[in-house]
Amino acid sequence: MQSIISDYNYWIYILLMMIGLYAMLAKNNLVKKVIGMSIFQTAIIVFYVSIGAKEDASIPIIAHGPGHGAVEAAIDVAHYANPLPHVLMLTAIVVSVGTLGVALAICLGIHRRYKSLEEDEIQEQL
Amino acid sequence: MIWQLDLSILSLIVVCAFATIMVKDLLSAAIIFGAYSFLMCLLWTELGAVDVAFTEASVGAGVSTVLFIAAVHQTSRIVKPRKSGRMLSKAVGLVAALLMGLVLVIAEADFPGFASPFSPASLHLSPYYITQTLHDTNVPNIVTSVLADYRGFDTMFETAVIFTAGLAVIAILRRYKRDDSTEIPESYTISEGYPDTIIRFVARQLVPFIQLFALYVVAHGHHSPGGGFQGGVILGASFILLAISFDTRMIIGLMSEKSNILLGNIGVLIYAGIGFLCLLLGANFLDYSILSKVLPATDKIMARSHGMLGIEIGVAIAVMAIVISIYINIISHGKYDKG
Amino acid sequence: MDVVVIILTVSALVFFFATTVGLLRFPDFYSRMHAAGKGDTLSSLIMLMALVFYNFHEFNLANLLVSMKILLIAVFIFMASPTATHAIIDAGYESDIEPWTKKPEEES
Amino acid sequence: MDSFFIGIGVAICFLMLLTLHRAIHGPTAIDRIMGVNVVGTKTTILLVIIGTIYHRVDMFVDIALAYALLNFIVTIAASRYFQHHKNLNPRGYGYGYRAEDD
Repeated sequence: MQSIISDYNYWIYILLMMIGLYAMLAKNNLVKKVIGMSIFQTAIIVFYVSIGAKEDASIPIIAHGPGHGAVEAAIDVAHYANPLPHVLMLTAIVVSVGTLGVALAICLGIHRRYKSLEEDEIQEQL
Repeated sequence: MIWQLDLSILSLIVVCAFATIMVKDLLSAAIIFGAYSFLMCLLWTELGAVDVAFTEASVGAGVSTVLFIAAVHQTSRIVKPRKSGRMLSKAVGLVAALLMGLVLVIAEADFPGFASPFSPASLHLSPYYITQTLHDTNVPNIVTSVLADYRGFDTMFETAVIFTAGLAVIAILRRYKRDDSTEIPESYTISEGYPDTIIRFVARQLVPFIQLFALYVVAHGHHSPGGGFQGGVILGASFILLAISFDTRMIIGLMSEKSNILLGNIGVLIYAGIGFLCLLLGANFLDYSILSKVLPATDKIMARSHGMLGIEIGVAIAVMAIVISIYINIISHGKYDKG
Repeated sequence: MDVVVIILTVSALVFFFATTVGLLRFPDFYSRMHAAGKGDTLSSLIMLMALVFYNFHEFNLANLLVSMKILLIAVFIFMASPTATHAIIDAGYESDIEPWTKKPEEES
Repeated sequence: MDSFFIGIGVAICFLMLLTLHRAIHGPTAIDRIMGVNVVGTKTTILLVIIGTIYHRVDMFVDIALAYALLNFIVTIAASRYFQHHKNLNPRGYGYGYRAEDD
């Protein structure tokens, strides 16, 4: 029980990845495939952000009083979550909206040409 | 992290993911995917990743869902039922997913303990960032300083990726009047829509405040979550709100195709230009501390902070232009008229 | 002060619960929307008020600023949520959803 | 007081689960939009509560504001869809689909 709770994030990321992969491979509709791709991406992001989490840690913004002055006290590493995965995943999310736009544009182009979004109907016309 | 909330939110996320895959109606799938993104944002806030959560709230929950709805609007909404003979691909998908799950479950035993302060990822590089950020750059938000300063190259090429994505969408979808003969057959009627006074009034009242808030997010990204990407996307979303509640033509009047591409270029060029300015002044590419020579009344530390502000503004302009451009292309099917 | 916060929070939770029950149990789209629109806006406002009060445990400039921001969220929700409700209702009305009426012998 | 807010947060999560039932099972797509709108509003509240638990509310209110904003935009976009397509139940929709229609 303890191990399930402590590693819950990892189990969920595996589950989400399986859902995304299944949707990408098995679904017939192209928009469904794109949704599966997005779920796959978010699963990876869950994994990275979970790695960066620390127990009893605050958000990675150094606490400072009102005004823009410097902090007096020494900074304890254990008090702040690991910022590095956050940076990587921030860029990943922004790139994912780019890929999403391109994927949907390709879907629209296919629909314009073949009048369908279903994979088997497109293959019949090819 | 708060483990009670962690468990509840993750369970909700799994329910949402299953529902998104299972539901037959594409519009409903897009909407439930929006809820999935909302919950994802909540999860990241709860894990302490506020900047990621902000990005997800603006990019994932907002713009992605709107793009999905626009795409469904332009194509068909139904998922055709399976004829026979799809069993093979279903079985392949299931087997592949299970295999990958098996591999990952086996690998999971070797993962570092969840939320352990001593996991390898938190031991080597990140303590330097956490302890030295304030000393080096005078920026309390560690994520902003790592994003824009320590890892500036990464972010610059990422902005270039966004710009390229916008260009790709234009290249795929844009149609000019000449080859307009292929009309989409509609399985059901599309009316022109009609003006809705209440929505228009509220949108007109809200949009200036939204844009002001977006500028605040860009400028205040050093001290609170936020920054160029988030502010740019919110700025784009305000235009998308106008396009939804009024008319797409009006937005095209405000932000034409040419000005969108121009703004995207300008954004990327501001970023690269600051880098080259550093190069000209005799330092490395994107080494902002040298900028104290040209900026008045700044020492080397504050110059890094101001340099970050400059590139955040560039990123915001580029992202805003590209988001608007992608939206207009998808909603009007590349014809730049109705929608 | 804590008592006020707890009373407000719990009452907001009660309203949330009423919203959810209404959303689940009402028979047709219009009555569900009625529960969702009103209950959701009201309970959100009450909850935000509670958080504003909780935030004021000591009076200084930073706390005042944060409380103003939370109030800004409240104002935003107060404007946006009824508009969203209106838009959804309008969409439902345009697509000709029949209002539910009591038809005991036909509906079984 | 922190544990009190954690309890409130878990309770809101539970209510969100019930709301998601409407969003997932809802007979029409508009019911789903409604459910997702309610989920979005609850999430805004939950964000501020999480900020309170972390004792850093000033960092979280911006996210909550952006969140309420995007929720509004998504809802408006989804409901404007129905003003262009005045067809609630397209062919092949939902559970009650019959194969001979196509």
